[in-house]
Amino acid sequence: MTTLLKETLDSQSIYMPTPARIVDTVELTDLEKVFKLKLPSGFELNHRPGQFVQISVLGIGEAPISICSSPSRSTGGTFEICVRRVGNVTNAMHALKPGALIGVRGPFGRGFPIERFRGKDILFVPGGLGLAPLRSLINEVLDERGKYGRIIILYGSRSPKDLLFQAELKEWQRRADIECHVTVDRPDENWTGNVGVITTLFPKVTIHPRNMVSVVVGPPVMYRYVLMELLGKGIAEGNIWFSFERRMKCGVGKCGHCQMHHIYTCQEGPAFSYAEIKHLEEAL
Amino acid sequence: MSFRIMPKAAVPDWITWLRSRYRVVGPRQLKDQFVFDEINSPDELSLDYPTSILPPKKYLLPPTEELFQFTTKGMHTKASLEPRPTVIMGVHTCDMHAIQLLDRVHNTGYADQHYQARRQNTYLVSIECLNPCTEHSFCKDMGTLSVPENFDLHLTDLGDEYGVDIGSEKGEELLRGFASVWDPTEEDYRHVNQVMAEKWPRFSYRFNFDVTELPDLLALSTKSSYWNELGDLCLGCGMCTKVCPTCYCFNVKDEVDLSLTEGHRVRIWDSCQVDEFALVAGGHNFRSTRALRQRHRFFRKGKYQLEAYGLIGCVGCGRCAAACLVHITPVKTFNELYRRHKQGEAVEAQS
Amino acid sequence: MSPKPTVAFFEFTSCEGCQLTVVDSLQDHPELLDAIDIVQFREAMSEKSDSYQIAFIEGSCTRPSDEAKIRAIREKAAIVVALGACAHLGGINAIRNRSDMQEVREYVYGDKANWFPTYEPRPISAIIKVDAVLPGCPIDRNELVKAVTHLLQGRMPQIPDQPMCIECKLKENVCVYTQGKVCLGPITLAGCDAICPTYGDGCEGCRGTISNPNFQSLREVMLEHGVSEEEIESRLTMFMTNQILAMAKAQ
Amino acid sequence: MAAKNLKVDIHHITRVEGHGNIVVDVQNGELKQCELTIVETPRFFEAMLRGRPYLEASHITSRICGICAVGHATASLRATERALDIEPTEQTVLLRKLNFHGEILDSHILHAYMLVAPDFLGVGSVIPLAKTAPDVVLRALRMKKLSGDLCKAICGRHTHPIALTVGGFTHYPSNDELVALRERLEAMRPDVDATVELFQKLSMPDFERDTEYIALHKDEEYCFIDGVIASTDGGTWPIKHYRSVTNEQIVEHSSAKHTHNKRDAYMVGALARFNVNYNQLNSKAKAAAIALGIKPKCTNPYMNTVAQVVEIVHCVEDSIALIDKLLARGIRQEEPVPPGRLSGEGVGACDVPRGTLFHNYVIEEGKIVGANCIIPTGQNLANIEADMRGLVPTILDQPQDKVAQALEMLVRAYDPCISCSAHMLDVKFV
Ligand SMILES: Cc1cc2nc3c(=O)[nH]c(=O)nc-3n(C[C@H](O)[C@H](O)[C@H](O)COP(=O)(O)OP(=O)(O)OC[C@H]3O[C@@H](n4cnc5c(N)ncnc54)[C@H](O)[C@@H]3O)c2cc1C
Ligand code: SF4
Ligand code: SF4
Ligand code: SF4
Repeated sequence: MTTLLKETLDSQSIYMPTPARIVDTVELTDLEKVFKLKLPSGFELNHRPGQFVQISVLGIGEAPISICSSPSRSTGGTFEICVRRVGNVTNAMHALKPGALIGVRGPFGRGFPIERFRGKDILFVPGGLGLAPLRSLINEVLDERGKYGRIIILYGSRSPKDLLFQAELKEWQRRADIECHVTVDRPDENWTGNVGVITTLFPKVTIHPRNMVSVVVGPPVMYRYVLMELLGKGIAEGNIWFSFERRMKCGVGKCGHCQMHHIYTCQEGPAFSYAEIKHLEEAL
Repeated sequence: MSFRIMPKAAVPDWITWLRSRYRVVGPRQLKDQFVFDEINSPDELSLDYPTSILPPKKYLLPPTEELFQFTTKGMHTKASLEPRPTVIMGVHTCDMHAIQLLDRVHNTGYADQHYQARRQNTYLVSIECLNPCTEHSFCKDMGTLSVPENFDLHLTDLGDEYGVDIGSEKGEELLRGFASVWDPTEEDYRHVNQVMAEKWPRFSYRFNFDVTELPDLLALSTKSSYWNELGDLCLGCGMCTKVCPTCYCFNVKDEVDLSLTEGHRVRIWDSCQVDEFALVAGGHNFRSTRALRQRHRFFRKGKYQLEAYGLIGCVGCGRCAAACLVHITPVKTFNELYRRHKQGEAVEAQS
Repeated sequence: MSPKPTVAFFEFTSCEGCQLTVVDSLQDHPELLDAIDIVQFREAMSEKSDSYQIAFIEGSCTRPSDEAKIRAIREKAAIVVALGACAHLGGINAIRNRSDMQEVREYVYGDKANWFPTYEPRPISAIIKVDAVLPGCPIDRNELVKAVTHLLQGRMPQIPDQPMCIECKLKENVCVYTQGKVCLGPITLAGCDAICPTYGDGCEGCRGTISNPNFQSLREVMLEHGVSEEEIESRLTMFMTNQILAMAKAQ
Repeated sequence: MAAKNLKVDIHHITRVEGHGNIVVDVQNGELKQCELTIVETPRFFEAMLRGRPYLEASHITSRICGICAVGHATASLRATERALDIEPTEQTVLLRKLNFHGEILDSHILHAYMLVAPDFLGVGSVIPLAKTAPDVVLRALRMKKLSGDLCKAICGRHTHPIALTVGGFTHYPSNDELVALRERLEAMRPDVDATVELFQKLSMPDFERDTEYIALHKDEEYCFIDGVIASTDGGTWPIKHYRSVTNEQIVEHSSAKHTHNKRDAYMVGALARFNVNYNQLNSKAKAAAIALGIKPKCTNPYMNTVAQVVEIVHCVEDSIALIDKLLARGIRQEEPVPPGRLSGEGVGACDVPRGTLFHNYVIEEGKIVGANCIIPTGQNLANIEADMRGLVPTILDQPQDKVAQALEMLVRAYDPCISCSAHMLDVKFV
């Protein structure tokens, strides 16, 4: 088995994608779709939660997309991505049907240091599409549930119809070994849950800061507020993790777009602990 | 490696001889400036040129470079990796330092095969600068006034002849079989020493501090109000980054034919000075003001590249200073930051 | 392949040079005719159909009676593209907006000043929503072909938000400021391959500005190069009159 | 003639530049109304020039018309140069002529092949021709491309030239470019021959009406730039006396003015040039004229297109001769000639594809204070209407759609450029 990254590196050009086949698509919302992709036979993705791939629609372009399936569930060369339709490449992807080919490079980035989370309580704070990369990590943790302490998920979304992965969400809410709370900014008539920004969920859970790791992924505006909440609870700076979105053209630390000061987000990130970036004005 | 002598009168023949084997590019005149361009006949070559509009970098990282060709149906791809063997004549020492940095960048981490392929097929014939090339250059400050060891051949103007340092096997190849070069005499060596000794004092230092202090100076200037002043002044035209021998950021684009069946993916020089450089879908711009973009540019030149690759990101060629219509220059910027820093220290000391 | 998109061309007040450029682009790309189905193009053909998906509109709107026609096009077309500076900015026609309209009319028609129902030339976007723009006076052929390709791919043509100087430097032109000429390159949207500086003349700004032009700093540059305030105004109001007037009004 | 009622109302004539309507009203066999209405919005160019630096005039006025942009720019430059006492160099004169040929070729090929030929080949435009006669269309595109490239090499682009400036050029073609163009022009000869053959085969409607033909004239060459104004009715006038020839008049039904000289109307354009300047055509062009069955003085307005084909032959050959002259001298990077004074009045005239064009400027301290432009199609309007009045009675027996088509073809034969003719200005000079 060759890992895709090795294939990417060994190919004549690191910028040349490998064709993967769309084996299934699931429409989650008006804007978001999950694509299940299969690499050519003999390849494995071998990714870590938090890593991303560069997805190509030839003739249109390329976009960085997080892998949303967990390594433990991505075998036989298949994996999943969840794509929000916002522009050229992502629109073109949404128009593709199962059976179509799509280009993949990667996986890139360093992902979350999951081994450092072992034995600890984990507080996941996904906002909106941030659940996509976090789903990879959450499922990886759940598949080895015994190795971790408490699992808390605080998920915020614009409205009930924007909630992603609703089946899994229900399952998490049902399970006794997970504390899962959901909030929406704008409820509809059927919504009985919490209403308000994501920080309104914090009072619902008690936190033991000494043994707690928190992983936060969402839109840029959310980070500052959640961060204040977490620091206020006494969680160590090195135990607060983010994933950063930046413009990325190459994924391999050359094109310059994703730089936050001297740091190439695509190489050293997109996952960073607060301790690593707190002095970087361009980060938060 | 070895050292030879070539009479200037033999240069035209040498160029013709080289042209029968390689693509030969070098400085040639365009109106009252110079550009690196293909040399079609020896008289087009001006080895004695001040500076060029774009650096010779353009042969290693072309402004638009095809990465691969593709078909949209069936996703057949073919990497574009067959550069023509090219001799670049007359590269100044600052640009040689820049190429050294580009080599590091493209060989560190994920190696960039496109750069590597071009680099391996490129023969660098550098030339010793005996006089400051323009009023804008500051190579002496940046330590780029002498050639780094990446040349294949290095020329030194000795009046009627060139001293030719052979720096590599590839350099040997450029002379192999060409008759009009000979071994130097004692006299030639003395001549070289004399030329080098006379050259040094002609260049002056233009920084008010030592370049080794630059990274620290920048680190202390992150919040300087000077960036806002630059931001007000800067046109955001991006010329400074286009002409810089050490800039290498790029954008990627797909181009397809009208039948939407075949196309290619290209990369194009990009500029951190334009608005959309750090813009992401959803409209968030992570470096949204000209002030922040100017700061980023100068930090890359004076600090980031040094920390990441061990080589400073500015080679003192002065091209950006010449191009900038509002006179934003590295020398002025760094000296001003230094002045303000000193002033700040003085104020602190007083209080 | 899906059936060819139907395309119609319309013109309002203009010199029809952009439409001519469309015809010219056939010289290098005859396959354009295979890619799209042109159903209306008065300047070049008599056949005409009123059912079209993509409408290219050339020219600025210069009289109230044009507005209804423009709205009718919007209702029929799924995509409306403004073709050229007149449609995009008001173009050269808008120069007269610097003077009082009544005064211009009187200068031209004397006592018959109110005969012709013209008003201040304005871009098409002042009347209807425009989905995309092909800037320039005239438009750039390569950009047209690229735009058609993008439309065929089902995406909107986008003009990169970059200033002209970038293209100009890539062509290694000698900056015209060093030759004592004026240039709007630092604030003008690139895409024409810096054709004016390439042919020795400064950019006149026919493509409109980048999203955040630094007018103030450019004025200083021009003053420094000995350009008088009057000449600066003149240059800035060749194609950008409406924008300059709007800025003056906002202040 | 049978008493007959007929109404033709053609809204927006197609395959012409700009908007014009044809209105014909015949009641009981009597022609009540016969008009070509110009419905283009006035463009106010003369008003827009007021107060602008003289260097901008040619760039602004080239925007009067996208098809004869080089013509407008050249006439504008000549007006400015005469006002400011600038004598362009010989090289400038040669390059401008060559540039002008590029535009004449581009425009004539467009008109003959893409706008007129479809009428004779029974199609509505060049687009179906691409399927039925691809060789003809590809030939037209090939020839047009070369004409465009000729302009491009000299002034940057045909539609809205760049390098043309007061006193000279801001950019020069290289010797290599000229050599390459010369080779391509030579290689274009078979296409030119094929064009002559094609138009030999198309039979033009039979309609004669004698009128006055006016064009610029020089004894030593087939004139497009400068010269004197000459008429087939006899007489020449210096360019600066253009007003005594054009006699502009306001007519009610049209936003463009009408003109007349010795008779009620006169014609300008390729046919007028052919009639006035036949002797100055080069030998190849004369041979083509014989082959095409046209000789001076030709009074069939439909033959204007044929005269254009003769000019295509002339211009291709003359372009080669001009390039030879330029190459023999070698291209020099000259700075434009500076003005001798900053105030004055001047008239510039060119014979652009559609006929004689005049620009007249008054400049004070480097700024334009008064301007007047007289456009060929404006001069032709009265003559077109006179032709229509002559034509309609001869074809009244035909069905209405045939009458309409004949009228539309007549108007099209003039290659009218309606957007530029709508200029409307009561000229005021200070
Ligand atoms: C590490 C990382 C992980 C991501 N994961 C996901 C994910 O799981 N699901 C998802 O839907 N989206 C994800 N995104 C965002 C996604 O990459 C952008 O929405 C996408 O690039 C937009 O491309 P487009 O062509 O559809 O949009 P357009 O608006 O057409 O893009 C315009 C241009 O901007 C560039 N651009 C805009 N935004 C971005 C961006 N954020 N990053 C890079 N280039 C950008 C595009 O490449 C394009 O050239 C991720 C981004 C990053 C950096
Ligand atoms: S920053 Fe300026 S001086 Fe330094 S290498 Fe780049 S262009 Fe030359
Ligand atoms: S060249 Fe000068 S004005 Fe232009 S982006 Fe660079 S610093 Fe700004
Ligand atoms: S000529 Fe104009 S576009 Fe070119 S570099 Fe100078 S200012 Fe910029």
